[in-house]
Amino acid sequence: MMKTDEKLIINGKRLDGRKPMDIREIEMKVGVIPNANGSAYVRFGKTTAFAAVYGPRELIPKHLQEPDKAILRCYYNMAPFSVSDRKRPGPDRRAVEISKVTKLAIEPALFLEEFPETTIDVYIDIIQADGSTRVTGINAASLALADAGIPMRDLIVALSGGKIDDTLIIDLCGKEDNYSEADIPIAFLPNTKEITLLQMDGRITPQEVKDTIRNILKAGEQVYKKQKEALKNRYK
Amino acid sequence: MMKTDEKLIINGKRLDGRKPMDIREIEMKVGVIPNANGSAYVRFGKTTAFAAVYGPRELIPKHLQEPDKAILRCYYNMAPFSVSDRKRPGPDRRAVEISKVTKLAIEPALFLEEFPETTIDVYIDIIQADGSTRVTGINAASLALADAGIPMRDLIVALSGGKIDDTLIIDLCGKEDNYSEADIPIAFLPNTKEITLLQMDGRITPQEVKDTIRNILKAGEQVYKKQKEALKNRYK
Amino acid sequence: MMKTDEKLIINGKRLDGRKPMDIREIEMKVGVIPNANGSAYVRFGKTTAFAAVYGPRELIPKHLQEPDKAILRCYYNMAPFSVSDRKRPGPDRRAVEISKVTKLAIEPALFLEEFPETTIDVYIDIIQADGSTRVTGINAASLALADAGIPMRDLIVALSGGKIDDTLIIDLCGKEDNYSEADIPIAFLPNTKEITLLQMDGRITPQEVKDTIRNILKAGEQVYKKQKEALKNRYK
Amino acid sequence: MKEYILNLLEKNKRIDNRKLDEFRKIEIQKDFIQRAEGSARVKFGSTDVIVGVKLEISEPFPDTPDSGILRTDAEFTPIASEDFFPGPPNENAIELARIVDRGIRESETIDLEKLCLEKGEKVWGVCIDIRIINHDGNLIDASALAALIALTTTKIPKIKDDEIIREEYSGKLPLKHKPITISIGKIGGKFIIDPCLQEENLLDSILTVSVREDGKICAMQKRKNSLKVEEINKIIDLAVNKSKELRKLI
Amino acid sequence: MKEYILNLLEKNKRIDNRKLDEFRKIEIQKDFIQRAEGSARVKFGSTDVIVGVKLEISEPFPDTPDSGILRTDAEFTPIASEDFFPGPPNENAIELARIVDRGIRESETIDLEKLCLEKGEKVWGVCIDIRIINHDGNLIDASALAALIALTTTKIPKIKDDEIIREEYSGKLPLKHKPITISIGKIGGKFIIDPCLQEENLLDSILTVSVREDGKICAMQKRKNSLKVEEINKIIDLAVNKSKELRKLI
Amino acid sequence: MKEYILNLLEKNKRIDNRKLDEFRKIEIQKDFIQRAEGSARVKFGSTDVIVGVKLEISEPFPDTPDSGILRTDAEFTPIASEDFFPGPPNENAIELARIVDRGIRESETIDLEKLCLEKGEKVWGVCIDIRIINHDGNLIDASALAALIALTTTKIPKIKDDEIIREEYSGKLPLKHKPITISIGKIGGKFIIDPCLQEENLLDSILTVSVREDGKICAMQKRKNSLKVEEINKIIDLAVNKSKELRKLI
Repeated sequence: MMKTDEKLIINGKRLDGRKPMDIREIEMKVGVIPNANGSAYVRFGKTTAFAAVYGPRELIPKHLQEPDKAILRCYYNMAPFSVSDRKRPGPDRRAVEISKVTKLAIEPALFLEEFPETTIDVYIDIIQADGSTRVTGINAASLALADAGIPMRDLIVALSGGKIDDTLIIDLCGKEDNYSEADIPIAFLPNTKEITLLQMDGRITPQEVKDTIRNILKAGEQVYKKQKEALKNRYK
Repeated sequence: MMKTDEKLIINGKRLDGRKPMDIREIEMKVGVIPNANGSAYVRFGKTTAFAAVYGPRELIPKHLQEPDKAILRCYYNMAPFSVSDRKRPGPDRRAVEISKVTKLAIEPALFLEEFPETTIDVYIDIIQADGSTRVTGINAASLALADAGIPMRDLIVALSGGKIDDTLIIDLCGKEDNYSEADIPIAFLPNTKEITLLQMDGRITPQEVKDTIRNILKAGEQVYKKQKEALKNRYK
Repeated sequence: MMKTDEKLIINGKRLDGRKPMDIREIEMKVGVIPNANGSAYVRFGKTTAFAAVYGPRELIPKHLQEPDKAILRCYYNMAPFSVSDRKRPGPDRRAVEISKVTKLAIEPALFLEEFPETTIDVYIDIIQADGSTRVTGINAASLALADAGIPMRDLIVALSGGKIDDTLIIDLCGKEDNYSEADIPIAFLPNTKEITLLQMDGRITPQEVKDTIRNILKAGEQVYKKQKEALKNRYK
Repeated sequence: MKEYILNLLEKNKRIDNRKLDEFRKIEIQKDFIQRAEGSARVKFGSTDVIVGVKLEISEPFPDTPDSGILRTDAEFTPIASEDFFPGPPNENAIELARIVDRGIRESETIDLEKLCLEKGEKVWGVCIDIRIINHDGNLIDASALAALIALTTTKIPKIKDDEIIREEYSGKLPLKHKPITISIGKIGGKFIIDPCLQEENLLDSILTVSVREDGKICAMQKRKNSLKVEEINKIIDLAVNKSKELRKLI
Repeated sequence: MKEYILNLLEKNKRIDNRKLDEFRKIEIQKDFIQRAEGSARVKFGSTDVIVGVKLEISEPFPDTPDSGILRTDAEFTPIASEDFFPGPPNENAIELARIVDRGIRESETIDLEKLCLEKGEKVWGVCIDIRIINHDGNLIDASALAALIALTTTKIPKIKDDEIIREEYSGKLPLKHKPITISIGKIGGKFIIDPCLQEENLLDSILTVSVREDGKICAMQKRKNSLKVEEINKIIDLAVNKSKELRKLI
Repeated sequence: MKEYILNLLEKNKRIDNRKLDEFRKIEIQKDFIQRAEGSARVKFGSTDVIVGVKLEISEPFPDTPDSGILRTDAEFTPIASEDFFPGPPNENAIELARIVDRGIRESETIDLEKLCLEKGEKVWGVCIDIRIINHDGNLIDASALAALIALTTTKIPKIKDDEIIREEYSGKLPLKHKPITISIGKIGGKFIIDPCLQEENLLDSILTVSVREDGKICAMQKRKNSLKVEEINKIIDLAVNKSKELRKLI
């Protein structure tokens, strides 16, 4: 993380006018990709993700199949034009890691043992990035899985927290992410409060980490509500 | 395509002395690669191609096989030394596209349904490039397929046309290609006049496109004749 | 090979004080990688190699299996920090060739027909390079194979020879390798004196080549003795 | 289904009630991606394509030292179809990118000569990235239209101390021409435009034609089986004609 | 075996007679690779990791023109496990490299601002290469410790005429902080540190925490299934506590 | 067939009626590729190889700032054998390229020191590309001969304003030596040269030797199984001897 002399919080307001515990404008739509078994579009401020689910479907080649459960495969991908300087197409090391933690974030919500020998493929496509892309992608994946009619213990709610200008905040935008003292993306199952994604980088005290986790679990309820609304709107 | 102040046609003659509807010197030899089931060497001026056919042969892995017909696979490749500035070995995006249109150019001439579960592999190797390489490669592939004894509806005849200095021409050499107002490679089956390859780039009127197609169908008869002679010479 | 004005032999002594027919300090340890079926650590001066053997084990996919013998696969790899200027991870063309000649150097010592349908995988990892890495790797592989309990006709002994400052030497260090008039890595089976690795580059007379091979066969006895000691120490 | 579609066509009808030469409902959304210098999302029915244009400081090609550079890439993202998978672009994605690229390049859409920053050293590189969101046929026409519209929305970023200042702009990307790309399919004795995926799979042949506003043809690509000369001539005329209709949408 | 391990843990015992919060025997060997500017070999029981640090003259990133560059790679060499195979790094190797990198980067271990050679043009690039020699669990903690120790041994080479003089040094790599990385596994209702491979495979969950000498957390990564808030809080406290023990070894 | 070949050899005969130490018919065609700065096509019987040499402006290696650069690549194009497939060079193609490269490099065939254009900045890069057209055994000897002959035909292009003017030349590539590469196979108790593919597959062992015109050995590679010292000594003498025969063809 880089340093800046610029103040990121002025008079209690963040660069985009939010208060520390405010989430950006959220837009969520379900069923946006007709070809997919389930799909969603999720936007937090400018950060925009599509997710599509294909499956459960037969896994080929067969030697990759698991006899007693479905394989969950997750792919996180960014459009070349989603960032300031064009990104070369294809996954880099960061995308490989995010794909892995995304799979771990989603897996506890599913009953994979119900679909032996199949694969459930979750594709996340970030078409615009302004911070917090991995949690935006997980929210989209959560909706796409529900849209696909895949049985779930609960929706997966994801939100980032962090610290800027000595203040704990949630839902970091890109500039806040670049200059933050900490960035903590979290995903959880709201009913049981099980945390399925937890990463952190920065330099903050253990207490601040704990507080941030608590903040996110609380503010995540708003995201949960939006997810449920989006699913309801699908069938209006 | 680039621009040049140089005149490409002077007194009705092209840079190499040809008239607009002249084809360069053609050399065609069949059976030049003993290992192949069929092979050919074709040269139009300096543009030189080898083609080899292997197959029909068993396709491995089996899950790629088609139960009711042969798979046709075409690979167009250029030698690193075939062009002015050394080309890195291996197919680039241009070669991938040419391989695809070459397959489409050849396929209508074959009876693939006669060879289920097999593959017919057509390899084209451009060892010297001076314009019109894809049509030269298709002519070589046509002869190699015939040499391999693979049943064909007809030979495939290929020739390029275009426009330079306000004049419609055929069989573009490299310099003409670089500075042309249009480049139109075409392949067809002479008996039925079915056009199996048609690409174009440039800036000309619809009528000029139509005229060029007609010019090529006409001039292609000379190429057809050369192909038949080459096949006849094989058994002299 | 480069040229240098520096003398590489002064008063009959090489840069590191050795006489022409001296081998550097040798360290050999067996069983150093608990997970492997067999393993070894071999050091000649600063040149340091690990080798591990996994197998005989089932070869997947099955269509690569040989019905009447084991497949031997060898991989030579260098750590990025093993050389002066960091090497990019992964095999380059040199490593591919060394992997191939290493396999050929080892194969005559094995009874592959005893383990049909399996693979024996020999992995060599150079963690520090100061000349003669391929022979160091082969010595490590020899010990790892013996440690794995794989039946062998004989151990494989490997040593390099060459010529610097008009003098035939053995066991080239990195600097000698860079400025040598010849570099000749050799591997052989000591009992039968069968030579299983022989490469050479440089500019020397046929007689010098022959003399170097003879020198290596002789000096190799010391390496053979060290190998046998290392194996004995394994069970102390 | 195959028989059903073919029988309808016999009666000049299509499964979605369109006429043979009728486009599906076309939806256009401009400036969809604020991060990009230009962007557009185009839907032809449920075919859904996003194009983003990024500008980069690039080295010119040695033979055109004072011209900007154009580069076109396409990703068939696996979100868009059960038949698309992760991995580098396959031959279909490469072909699509190259056809769209040729339409733009050969028509001289972009005034590349105005994109020189320092002769022989630095020019603007215009990177067009095509992203398929949902595949229901006729990807090429939708992508070409989205690319052209994205170019019309493209702004040139400011430069300070040899670095691009993103999201501050010095002007619009200079355009000279506007090519429209139309693919016309042949099926039985009929010619149809804007085939949906089910139709596309049944086509006997298909020819893609790019037409400039002055009526010149700037790119063509036959993409399946074979065509007769008179069929090609008919398709060219039809494409020139229908291009006018699509051009109104820009 | 699974039942056996779980039953032992029920009684706060482990298969190798350790306590739940006890490390395996840790062996540290410094300057293992003379060719590298810094190196260390670290064993946690039979987990065996070598880290080498190489310094290269590099171009700085445009947004930090006077800062050195850090790069961390990991190779799961096939010598280390029957489950490792030749080929480019898989997701596990990439994750390990990135976690170790974050611990070092976010804690500001290296004083990158002292590694500028020529502003905007040349800086030192610090390349950390992690090499797994034998895999018996807890690769991340062993690798992070080996990387940190290797950095403490790292010397900066001399430069002459813009070329690096290898194996001649001008000083030590300037370090500002020393992060310790601890992974704590949850298994049944127990928390264990430094799991061996057999234990690792049975864990319900595991959380990796990097702690700086001032007690600040600089990186975390949950690596399996899910954890409750109170479990995370307990793990963080435990990790901060155990990091002091490991820190004594540097 | 195997028995037949072995029985013949027992009587010092070969399937194509050659003597044990007799080459197949060798055909050489120079300047086969006008686009290349040098080229040659060489046939040994039906083994058919084309080599093209291209010159490029390159950056020198830091440790030899005033020397040109040599690079050798080989493609086993799938036209040449039913066992060759599209894809990056496999270990056999890499080995062939490296053996040919070593023969040329170690013998100091090219006077690389005369290929400096601007010390430390620009030198000529000599790119040798070997292309197998038909594979009937002994690819290495045919390729090495074709590479050497191609080098003898190589001209240096003119340079204007730092750009190469292709197909205009300033002189010939300066050569200092001419190495000949001979591979000698052992089969039963016999030694044969220039094995065809059927023979090659039956060989007990084979040793490749590159010999300079002054009789010095500049490269060797044993390529199959094992050899005894006395066999190696015999092969070296035979190779030195036969190289004189091949050298007459240059």
